[in-house]
Amino acid sequence: MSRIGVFVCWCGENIARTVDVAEVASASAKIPGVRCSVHYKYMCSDPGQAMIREKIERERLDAVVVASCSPHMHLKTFRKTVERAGLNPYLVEMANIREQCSWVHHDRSQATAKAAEIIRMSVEKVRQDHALQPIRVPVTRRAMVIGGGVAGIQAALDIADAGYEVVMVEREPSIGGKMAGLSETFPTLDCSQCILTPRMVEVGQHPRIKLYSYSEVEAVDGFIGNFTAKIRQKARYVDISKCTGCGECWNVCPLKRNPSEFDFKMGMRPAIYVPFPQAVPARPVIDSKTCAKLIRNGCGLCEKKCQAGAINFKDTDKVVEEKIGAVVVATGYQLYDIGKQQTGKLAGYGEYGYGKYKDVIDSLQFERLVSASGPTNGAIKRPSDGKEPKSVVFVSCVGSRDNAKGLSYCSKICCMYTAKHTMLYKHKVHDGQAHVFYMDLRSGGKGYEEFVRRAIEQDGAKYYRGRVSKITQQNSKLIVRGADTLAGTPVTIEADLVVLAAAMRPSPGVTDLARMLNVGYDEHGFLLESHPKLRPVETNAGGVFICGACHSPKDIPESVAQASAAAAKTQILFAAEELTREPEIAQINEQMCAACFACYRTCPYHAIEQAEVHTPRGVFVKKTARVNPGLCMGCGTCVAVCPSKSAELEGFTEQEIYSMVESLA
Amino acid sequence: MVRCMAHQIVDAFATPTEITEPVKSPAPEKSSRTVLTEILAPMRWTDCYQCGKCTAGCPVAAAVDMAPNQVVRALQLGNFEKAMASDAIWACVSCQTCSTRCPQSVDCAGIMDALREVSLERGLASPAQKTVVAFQQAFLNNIRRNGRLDEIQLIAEFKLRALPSERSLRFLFKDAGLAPQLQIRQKLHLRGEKVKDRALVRRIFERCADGKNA
Amino acid sequence: MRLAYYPGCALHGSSNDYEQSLRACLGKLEVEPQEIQEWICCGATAAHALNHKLSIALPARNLALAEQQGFEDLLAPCPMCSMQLLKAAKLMDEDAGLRREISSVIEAEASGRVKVLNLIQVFQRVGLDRIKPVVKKPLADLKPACYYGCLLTRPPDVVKFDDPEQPSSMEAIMAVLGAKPVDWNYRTECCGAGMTMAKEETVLELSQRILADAQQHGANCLVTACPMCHVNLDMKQGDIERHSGERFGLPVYYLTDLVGLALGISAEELGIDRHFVKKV
Amino acid sequence: MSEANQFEPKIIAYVCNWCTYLGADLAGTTRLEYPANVRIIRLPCTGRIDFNLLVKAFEIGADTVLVSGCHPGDCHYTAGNYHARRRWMLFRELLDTLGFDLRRIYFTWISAAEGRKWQEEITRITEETRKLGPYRELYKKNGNQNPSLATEDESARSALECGGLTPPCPRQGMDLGKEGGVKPPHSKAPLAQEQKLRETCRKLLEDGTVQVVIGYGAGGPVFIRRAEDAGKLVWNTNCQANLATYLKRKEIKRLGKAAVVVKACDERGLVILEKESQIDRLTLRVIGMACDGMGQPKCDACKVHQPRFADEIIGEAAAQQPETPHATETDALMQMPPAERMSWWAQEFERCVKCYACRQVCPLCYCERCIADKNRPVVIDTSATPKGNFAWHITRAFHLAGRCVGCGECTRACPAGIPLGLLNLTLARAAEKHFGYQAGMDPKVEPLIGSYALTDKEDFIR
Repeated sequence: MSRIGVFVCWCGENIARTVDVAEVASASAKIPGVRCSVHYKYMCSDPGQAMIREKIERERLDAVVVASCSPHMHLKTFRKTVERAGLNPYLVEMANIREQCSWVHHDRSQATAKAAEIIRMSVEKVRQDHALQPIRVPVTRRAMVIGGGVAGIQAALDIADAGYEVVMVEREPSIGGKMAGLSETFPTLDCSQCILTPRMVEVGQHPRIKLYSYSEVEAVDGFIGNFTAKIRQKARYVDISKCTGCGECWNVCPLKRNPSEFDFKMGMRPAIYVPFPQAVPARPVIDSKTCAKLIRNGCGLCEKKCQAGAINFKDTDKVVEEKIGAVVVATGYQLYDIGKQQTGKLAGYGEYGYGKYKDVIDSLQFERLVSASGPTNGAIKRPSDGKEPKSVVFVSCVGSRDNAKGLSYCSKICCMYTAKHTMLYKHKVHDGQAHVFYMDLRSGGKGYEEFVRRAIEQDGAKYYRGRVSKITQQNSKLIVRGADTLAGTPVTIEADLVVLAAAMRPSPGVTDLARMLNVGYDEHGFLLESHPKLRPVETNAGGVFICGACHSPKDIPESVAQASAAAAKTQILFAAEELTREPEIAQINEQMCAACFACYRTCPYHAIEQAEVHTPRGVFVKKTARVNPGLCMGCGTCVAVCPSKSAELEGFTEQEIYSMVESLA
Repeated sequence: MVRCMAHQIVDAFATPTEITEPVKSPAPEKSSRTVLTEILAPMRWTDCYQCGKCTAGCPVAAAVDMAPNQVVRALQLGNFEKAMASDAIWACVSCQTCSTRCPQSVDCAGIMDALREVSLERGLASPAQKTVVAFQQAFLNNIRRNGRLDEIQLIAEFKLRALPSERSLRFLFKDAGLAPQLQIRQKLHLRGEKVKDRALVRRIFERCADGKNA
Repeated sequence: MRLAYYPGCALHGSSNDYEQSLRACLGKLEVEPQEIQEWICCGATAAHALNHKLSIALPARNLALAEQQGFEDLLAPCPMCSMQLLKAAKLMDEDAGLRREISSVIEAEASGRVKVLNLIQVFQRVGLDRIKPVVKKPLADLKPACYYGCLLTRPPDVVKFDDPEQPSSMEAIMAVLGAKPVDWNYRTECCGAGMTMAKEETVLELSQRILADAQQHGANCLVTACPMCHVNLDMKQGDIERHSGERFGLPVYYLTDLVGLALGISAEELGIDRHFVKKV
Repeated sequence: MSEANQFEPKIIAYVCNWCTYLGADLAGTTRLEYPANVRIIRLPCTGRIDFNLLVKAFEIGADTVLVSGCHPGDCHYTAGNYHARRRWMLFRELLDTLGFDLRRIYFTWISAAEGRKWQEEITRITEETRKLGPYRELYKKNGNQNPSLATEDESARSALECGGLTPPCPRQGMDLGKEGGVKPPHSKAPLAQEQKLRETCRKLLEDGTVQVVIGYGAGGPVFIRRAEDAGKLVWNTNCQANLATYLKRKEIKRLGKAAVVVKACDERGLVILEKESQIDRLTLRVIGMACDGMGQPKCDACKVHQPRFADEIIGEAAAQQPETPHATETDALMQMPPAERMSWWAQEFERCVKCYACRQVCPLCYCERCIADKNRPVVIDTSATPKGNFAWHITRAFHLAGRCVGCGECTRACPAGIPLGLLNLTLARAAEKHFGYQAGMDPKVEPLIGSYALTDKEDFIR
């Protein structure tokens, strides 16, 4: 660059007061290669910009330095300016002589000298600048939503309604997730299924949503805008294209007494079943572990009974491929398994006798117990003898906030649903008494605190501040030994039923999925957002978004809000035919690369791949690192670790930086 | 992590009266607070978030002046003397239930031990608890003398130590009724066992008493 | 099996019936517990209540003795003793400085080589599968409530034995003997332990709860592996009944009694006749 | 700018674009005044900073250098600052050993919200630099003339002498054979070892498993291509060279499938090379020779004697861990005051003629084009001046950080007898001290550079 223009801005008084702009301008004029050097009151003003454009054209400038404010302030502005004058926008440098000079120094001579040096640095840098073209990456405008719970459903519908295709993958035979099993929802007590099932049907019928139920994501490769996903459709033994969902098969199935997954073992289901009446798709699946035909080639009644001939005992897993441009992860949660030893220090709670005493159940089981569509049709009967419990103890923080054998975090929603449980119970068993053991009442949220107060004031739930130490059984009663730390005494309550508010944990297998997608996760397995405040649904893997309880314990409103946010982000990505990205990213000089792959290991965005160089005829020449422009964010860590500096970062090349340093000699 | 304790205890062993009338320790160079905080450090008492699971599980909590969580709370609030003067620490049966179930891994039972030790050293032991104190001390004394426990001696010494606080003849002969019963079952040994090298046992006690190692 | 034997004061005192039963029973299984010479008291509750350092030194001394006398395994039938021994071993393993200090206190070194076993672990060592065939008199009519007490499973990080909340090792042995252990709640509750003398009423209350729960769950006897528990539940049962006005009459056996009986040893040999509560 | 009678230091600040640069902007918008001595060089991220830039800064006469970025956890690119932090922990040890004045290098975290912190830091740094005075000692030779030299440093010097750190005679160590006479390495039954070695290689060549065996011959490395030549292989105390280095040579690669004879120490190098995808263990045959050391000074710091990953392991080494005089040498070196340490190195480097034998012989120096030969920009002054020499040896050593397996070939190969190994050793010790990392010991652990831990300490922040 031999025809550089320097434009020194007064910024009114802001710069001119402490920096002698005229002197600085004339000093800069003397730098070799500087064609013209002028100063003006407001460079960012229209006349200022016009002046720059005019100089570029008249002096045929090939690079520009604007000495004014911080690049974070006006770099974009001036890039546009020069672009309009036909100069490549990346041939502009800004010398920050305001924030980092005139505003922080009073001594005029020192400030002036410093300004001159800052400008010289910028001149030396701009001399080395390359003309860059913005990077364009094609986008497959098609999203994959993993998980068909309320979050997944919301995200899928939002994206589909915006006009883009969606592939939804659900592990269970039906979508709906945990919410489909809930009774009523806080703080409004509206029936969970009444609000969810219509949305589920929408998904099932949506022209732009392709639903893979009873399927799991097996592999994902590619990068933002260009993923390929392998999806395993587990053998269902029912051809859903033929099946009409008439129900003959599950009525005729003789093996009716299998614990129902959907009812959390509170109810029974046949070997061929739909998890629940409103399932989507409303098509049955055969449980290969219990079906007599599949185990020992017996029975087969359903096959005989099915007019549609949809039963296919020879069915096998199928793996299909889908091309997508973005991924929304909404894999939700599971409950801490109170009964038994789990991974790491999760030791389970032997003292609570969960799994030992039939009438000690967890919160989701209680949801099924009070749900109108549940195994008892909403009548509260305790599992052991079907009697109506007159005294129920609810224990919160089981597994939550427990560093010894549980999880350090607060599961956030237990306080609320426990309050809800006490209400629902009181509404059904008027002469019953609900007792709650809690540590703190965490009821932040619209109408939440009022809701909890209602449980206490109107529905008379008894709250004790303290944990429970031991649950034992005597005759048909459960003896709950807890503490009332406010009274400073132990409390013993004879209960007919105990409900444990178990901690929320990320769904099983989510960490494997995270590794597939290059998404980070914390020590508990919750997925990591790329910025806790500003990028809450993005992840560090471009084009992968997260929502719902896979990110952290959440209630329904939050999950839904987050799902819509993730959908919005997806739409932004899809809004353009191809996505344009700043060209200031890394490149590898493949001839020089020694393929040690230090960069590959270092890159926080997995933007560097291990590639091979071939001759035009396809003969293998060498291995090399290669930057995926779709993923590189331009941090330059690869450059720092590259011993031979075969990696370069446009906009901050070795040459540019060394020139700047040397200009200070 | 080893704790050593001040001389008073051993002196106490020597003459019963001294402990039954709490020892006023001559202005300690270290405040009981600093000593305690050192001793208590490994018990993680500062981590306690007052969930009360200790109290909930404690077999004796119902019957005492301060529930375990309140004892820990007192420490957290810097009210060490209150904790040390409580009956609770002496009612504790050391069943370890609290420590076993604590979600914050606070060693509640360990705290009780520490409080007992220091409260005695500081002469803060609750007068109501002299009987327990007396028994524990009689027990140690007995071992110190014989290396092993001599039950008859123990009972005798205990009764003598505790009598001033119990102030009843009934107490003195309460368990006497058992004697013939035990006799029939050859469970009563009028001469308890002794180890040969009793000098060593005494040396061990000395060293543990003042912390200085020979 | 060569095995160091640390009786502890109780088994040489009012609980000598436990030792009698233990020797008879283990003898039958070719386990020869050899008493450690010059063993001293472990300090029990008193020591750890009053003097932490002493509560390490006393057990450490015994570990050192066992080591000097060339044992690898050490049986401490009294849970209090075994817990104290294990605790001392653990603390010294974690802190070399402490080991040095204690060594100079007890004028011997416990390197931590000796493995401490409680009674149940010895039976597991022998192997239930090897006990099963030699059972001569199955205890078919026995419905014992297996009582572990506090210290057999607690503190878990010290004793590292069975499940501190829902233990089952004793039930397993009972099953082998043909007895029908009942499922009950107070397996690991405390009986009041060392408070027998000092705070009698505490003991009476705690023990009463245990007996009551056992009875409610249909037990016709209790079985324990702890001398203190035995004292509180057997010797004191009369007082407890007087104190609470309930009638229990539940015989309380040592674990070795029942194993012994099943192996065909007479009640007299086992010293069962020396218990307070007789079989009804 | 230092026309004022008071010394005006030149301070160069490498700052990240997202935190510290914005922090400096904030200082401006809130008009927080600070000395005008700092020159800010904006980089996207501290992760981008190649520490050669620090050396460069000093070369162009900076008196103090500041590196500042986002606080841990705040990095705009999630991990750049963690990577920088880990690299810096190693690099500073290297500079320290070379006698750079670490008081003149500041490393800190300043967020976009910490305008005031920026002001305070710059003020403080300027003040402290004023006190220190200009940094002109750089690379000055024969430090005894250095005024900063006190008498107690003499003791350090003498300590150094006993440490055997007097500038060693050229080509020292190369010809141990003559000194001690060729002896078989004192592992059990060396001759049997040699026999076994020959047979093994003969077989490999006969059945065509490999086309060439890289081994030791009587007169140095040999490349056996015919089975009948297997007899030319020898095994004795002259087998010092690390033959792994030949694997990187194009001409050797051309010979086809190779088998290489390695000692346990050389084998560590193979572990690294495999991690860095430089060798393919499926095609390469590795013949591991147990050895109890080839003699001084090469083997005195060696900890491994028994090969662990080789396809064939021949012989068995006695399991004894020799003392490490190197350590004492470095310690002696570190007793000197920095300025003198630097002079000592300057003296050493003075003999360097930039023959790059160190580079040539190192099994882990395999770049297609060495940074030293790159001319846009010139990162390393190619001249054999103190400046150029320091630049080169710093770069060479640091490129081996967390990789060097201490085979000591560099020292052995240096015709000027410069104890280059010391620099690598410093970094190796730093790696072990800070990260418990030993290069090439465990194939399972992540390479040191390119990974990071949230727990990496940052006590270097002042």
